[in-house]
Amino acid sequence: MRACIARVGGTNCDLEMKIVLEEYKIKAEIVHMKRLIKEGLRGYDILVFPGGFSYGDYVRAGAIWGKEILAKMRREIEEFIESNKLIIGICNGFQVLVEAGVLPDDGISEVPKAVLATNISAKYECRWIYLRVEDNGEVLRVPIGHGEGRFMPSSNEILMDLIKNRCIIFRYAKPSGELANGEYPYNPNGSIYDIAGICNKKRNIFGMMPHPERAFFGWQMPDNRGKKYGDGKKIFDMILGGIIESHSMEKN
Amino acid sequence: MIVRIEVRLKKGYFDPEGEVTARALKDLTFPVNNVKVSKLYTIDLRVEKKEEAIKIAEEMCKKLLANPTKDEYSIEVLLNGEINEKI
Amino acid sequence: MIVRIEVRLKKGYFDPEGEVTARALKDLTFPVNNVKVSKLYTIDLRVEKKEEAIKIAEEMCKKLLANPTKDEYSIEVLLNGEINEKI
Amino acid sequence: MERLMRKSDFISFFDLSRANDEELMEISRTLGLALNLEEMKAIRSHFKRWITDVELQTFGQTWSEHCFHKTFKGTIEINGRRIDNILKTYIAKATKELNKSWCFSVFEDNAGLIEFNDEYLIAAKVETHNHPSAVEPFGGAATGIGGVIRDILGVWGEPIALTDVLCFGPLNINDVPYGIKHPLYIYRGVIAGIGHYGNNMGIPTVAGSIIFDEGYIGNPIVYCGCIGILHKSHYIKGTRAGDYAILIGGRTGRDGIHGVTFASTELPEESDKLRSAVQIPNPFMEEKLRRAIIAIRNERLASGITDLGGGGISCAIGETAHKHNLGVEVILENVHLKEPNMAPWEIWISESQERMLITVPKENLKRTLQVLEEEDVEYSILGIFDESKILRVKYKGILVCEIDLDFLFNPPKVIRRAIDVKYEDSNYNPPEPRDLCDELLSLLSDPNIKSKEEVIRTYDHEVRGCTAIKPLQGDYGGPNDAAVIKPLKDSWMGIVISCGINPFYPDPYWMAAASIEEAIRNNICIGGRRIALLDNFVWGSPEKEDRMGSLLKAVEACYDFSKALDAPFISGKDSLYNESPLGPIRPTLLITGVGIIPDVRKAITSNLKSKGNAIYIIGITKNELAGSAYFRGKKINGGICPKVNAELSRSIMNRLIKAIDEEIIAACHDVSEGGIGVAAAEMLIASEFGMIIDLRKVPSDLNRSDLILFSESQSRFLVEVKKGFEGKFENIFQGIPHSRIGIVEGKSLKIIDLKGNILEINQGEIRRAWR
Ligand SMILES: Nc1ncnc2c1ncn2[C@@H]1O[C@H](COP(=O)(O)OP(=O)(O)O)[C@@H](O)[C@H]1O
Ligand SMILES: [Mg+2]
Repeated sequence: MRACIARVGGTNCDLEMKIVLEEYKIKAEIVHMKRLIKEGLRGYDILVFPGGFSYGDYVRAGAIWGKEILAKMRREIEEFIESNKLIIGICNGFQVLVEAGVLPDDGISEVPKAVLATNISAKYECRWIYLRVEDNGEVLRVPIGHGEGRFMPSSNEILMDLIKNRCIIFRYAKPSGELANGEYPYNPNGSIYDIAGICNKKRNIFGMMPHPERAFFGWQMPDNRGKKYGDGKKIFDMILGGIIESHSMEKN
Repeated sequence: MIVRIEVRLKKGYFDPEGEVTARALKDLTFPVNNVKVSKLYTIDLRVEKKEEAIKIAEEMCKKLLANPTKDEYSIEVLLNGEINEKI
Repeated sequence: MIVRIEVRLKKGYFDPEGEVTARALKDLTFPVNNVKVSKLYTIDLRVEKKEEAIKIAEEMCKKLLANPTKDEYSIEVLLNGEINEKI
Repeated sequence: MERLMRKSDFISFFDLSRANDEELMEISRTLGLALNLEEMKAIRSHFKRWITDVELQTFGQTWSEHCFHKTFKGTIEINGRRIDNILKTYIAKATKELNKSWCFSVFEDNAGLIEFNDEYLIAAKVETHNHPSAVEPFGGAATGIGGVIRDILGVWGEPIALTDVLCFGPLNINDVPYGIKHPLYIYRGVIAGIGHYGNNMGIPTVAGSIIFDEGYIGNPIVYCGCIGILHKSHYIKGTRAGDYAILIGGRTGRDGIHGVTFASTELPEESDKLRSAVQIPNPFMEEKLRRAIIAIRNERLASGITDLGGGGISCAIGETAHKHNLGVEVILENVHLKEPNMAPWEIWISESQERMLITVPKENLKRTLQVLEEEDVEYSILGIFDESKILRVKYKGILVCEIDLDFLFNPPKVIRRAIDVKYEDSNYNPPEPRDLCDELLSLLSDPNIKSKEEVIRTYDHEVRGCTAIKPLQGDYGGPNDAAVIKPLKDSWMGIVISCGINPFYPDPYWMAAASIEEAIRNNICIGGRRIALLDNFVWGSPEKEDRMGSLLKAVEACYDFSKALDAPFISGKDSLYNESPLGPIRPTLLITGVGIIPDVRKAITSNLKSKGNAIYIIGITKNELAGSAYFRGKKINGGICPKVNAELSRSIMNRLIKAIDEEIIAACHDVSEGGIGVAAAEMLIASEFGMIIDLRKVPSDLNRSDLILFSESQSRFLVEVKKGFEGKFENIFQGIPHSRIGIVEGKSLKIIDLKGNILEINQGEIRRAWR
């Protein structure tokens, strides 16, 4: 299985992403957008938009890259999604997916249906937070690091759709597992409905503000550093689980 | 032709940067009620006509400069006399 | 009373944000020569007189909003009619 | 001056041979050269012809304090004695005598290089960016980070961690004199600037410290550090005749012209007039530059590299040629510019940010340019190196500079005068306070001790996913003593990064000793060993005898304690002339410690781990409170300055590492500002437990509880020992002052004073006071 970790100027979480994917025996390549535009997505099963400050995060976080994708790779991406391949956006990558209209939606929407707005604190925040996995209620510790992470859907209907279709996968919580309910710093940015990560209906596009790739190994965690893996692994197991399974089935 | 595009938060949206600025100004004892912060793009366009400039400016807002979820924008075309002053 | 303060880089300073934005717009095929990005503060002041508002606005620029070493600013006081439109 | 000057289209010529002393100085001033009379005379007698502005500017830059370290390399006169080159005589000498096989390249390049393991090297550098930050805090601090990152790139290092140590005036002062910016404005700007650059670059900011004092109102300090990693085979320094000099990165503009001479003089009253010294940070550009350099490095395309810092192209290319015993011919109009119509001398010395110089053999040129294009990095081919040992610069076909490099790099030595500076200990003590708990709580909320969480959280300290020990521990953000980075995927080994800074200790010699010890102590607490040091001096004008005197004392301490504590210096920097209308800066020495740890999973944190574990203090507590947080809080100037007993210190630290390796230590925290009281309280912050300690058991000849609790004697540690290993621990520390003073229990800090009373502060109160 092959993954493409896309980058442009200002991307910077590509290496740690590669290390994580390689733990799953996925062949991960870091590819500059210039080359991607020229050579396309053929041959890849997974497309990752990693964290960073693409194009300096000027205009709005993720906006320039998001719009570039729309303008130059729209068909490619649509096909990628339609053929049930996997797209992951983490932090800046999530911002890119939202600005490109890829999330929240099932195809690509002309106008973005949400935004990741400036944190309520108006500051960049780096901290370990508690995430509640909506599928199973598990509480995980992962770090965040962003200045624009306040998820806001553009209408109530969009929020309702996300809820109804079970597209909200991670929410900010307290250590007990109780939802943060907007309370700072448990909800570090003021996201509506404590939203930390979402996916599409088909569950092959994932976007989240927290960085599971920085909590993948036990030694990266703030405590319990002796264990082999950290909480971030559970997030990747969940996201990659589907595709890894279907892939090995195809092969058999 | 020079256009000036202001991109600001829609009414009713919370503006953290404005809030922080307001607090800092109040701390300095200025009689401030509230502050909104917006971005102003001053763009030199290679077009001749005002109408065309406005059309292009709108397109730029839609395609990049504003996210309609939270932003609204206004466009102003500078007349020749103002150019020197503003650019 | 509402004042609007634009804070921008002085002439001669290179504006990385403007440069990147210009390039992104060009990439999207807009006929752009160059872009400058500035900040616009719309501030509701608790004062009655226009002159006073301007004086306070200048003070705010000097004390917080602008760094005279690299920034310049311009101040505008909104008349009543414009308030609805701009705020 | 006019009579000595001739102008052509873009260049001015000067006839120095006819200039008298006054005119020489007038030229130096008018062109902003900051050269003194002796230096101007040396230039006059060297040149038998008219000299160009480009040439004069080259001297102004290369001979500046910032680029050449005139003071450190000059001669110092004290009490009739002469000391030559204090850098060599003290700092580098300790390193030489320690003769560590793991010191790979020290005091040579842009950064110090030490071995990480058999294959990899650690690169480390710390810089200051004080003057620019005083004028434009955001841009000044951001470009400080940008600059030190380029120092690491400049030895082919991949930057993996940043540090920042900041000193400001008190944030709550009312008014500042005209021309000086309010500390709060500077504080906000500097912090935003550091976060902006580091976060954008995707390099974690993992260690640092913030100090507030009136002595920094006129002169804030911004120290920026960067750590990098590279494979030994990446380290290529072999520029040869025929190689191309290529300028890569951002365009050259008028920004930052004369930054170097600016940093080598005092801040004038109206700093706002110095707009040319302001630089606009562009981390987006530097990120691309970093990618390109790492790609060029990995393909081993270049023969050399250096950063463009002070002095711009003029210094970078001159130094490169000189270092390799070469000459070079530069075609100046090739430089890619931000703005048209720049004069040749402006292009030549501009300090525009985000630029580097690489040298490339002909056969690799094509591929190198291809890499640059792939990464969207602009470049210009400046020229070609040759065997001439002459620096030649042409502009539009005209020769505008021709200087013999040997002359350029042998400026006249400066002589500085110094007087003895020493603090006389006095045995004054304040009246005994009524309530020790109140005293402790007020110390915990002292701005210098209080948590810096509000700042630290705005820096990304997790990016790259390599941060094993974080600057903040747990949900309540307890303090750790050092940060640990795990740089390689396939090795458990880590790099331990710590700081030591004690500007309040009144004696310059002991102040420096304490800073060195603190940097090492902090490193050891986590489990760091084989520690290398970096020094950063920030002092007032070296032309004044008292400032020079205290500088000399501090440098002496560097030699003495580097040797005695077995920790070599590998790099450093001095920033002198920190004077403002308010007077000189408080002399401040930052020591950065870079250690290694065999297994990052075994690194020790400072929070208490489990109930029933014993608490030990190691070291002796003496009446040493001059400059302590306790005395400063009471506005007391006297007292006895904390001193370092190097032999004891070294033996304590060696044993502590042994105990850590035996895995019998649960938590460890060094005792520094605020003494045992603050250290103990800090161990509770990130813990679910409390502890009880008995002051009667602390090894000390003091007979007052407050002095024992708040003394700042050096070489002390508070250690939580795992249950059942007390005997083993005491064995390791046999013959060394240590004592079991308490136990982990409850959820509060209980202190038994000398009279046997139990004082209690609960955890919540401690957290509230500290956070
Ligand atoms: N005061 C000092 N103490 C220790 N090392 C120093 C000092 N000043 C300069 N050095 C070292 O000398 C070398 C060259 O210094 P310098 O030319 O200033 O480098 P750069 O200009 O890249 O900062 C570096 O390794 C630097 O660390
Ligand atoms: Mg350098």
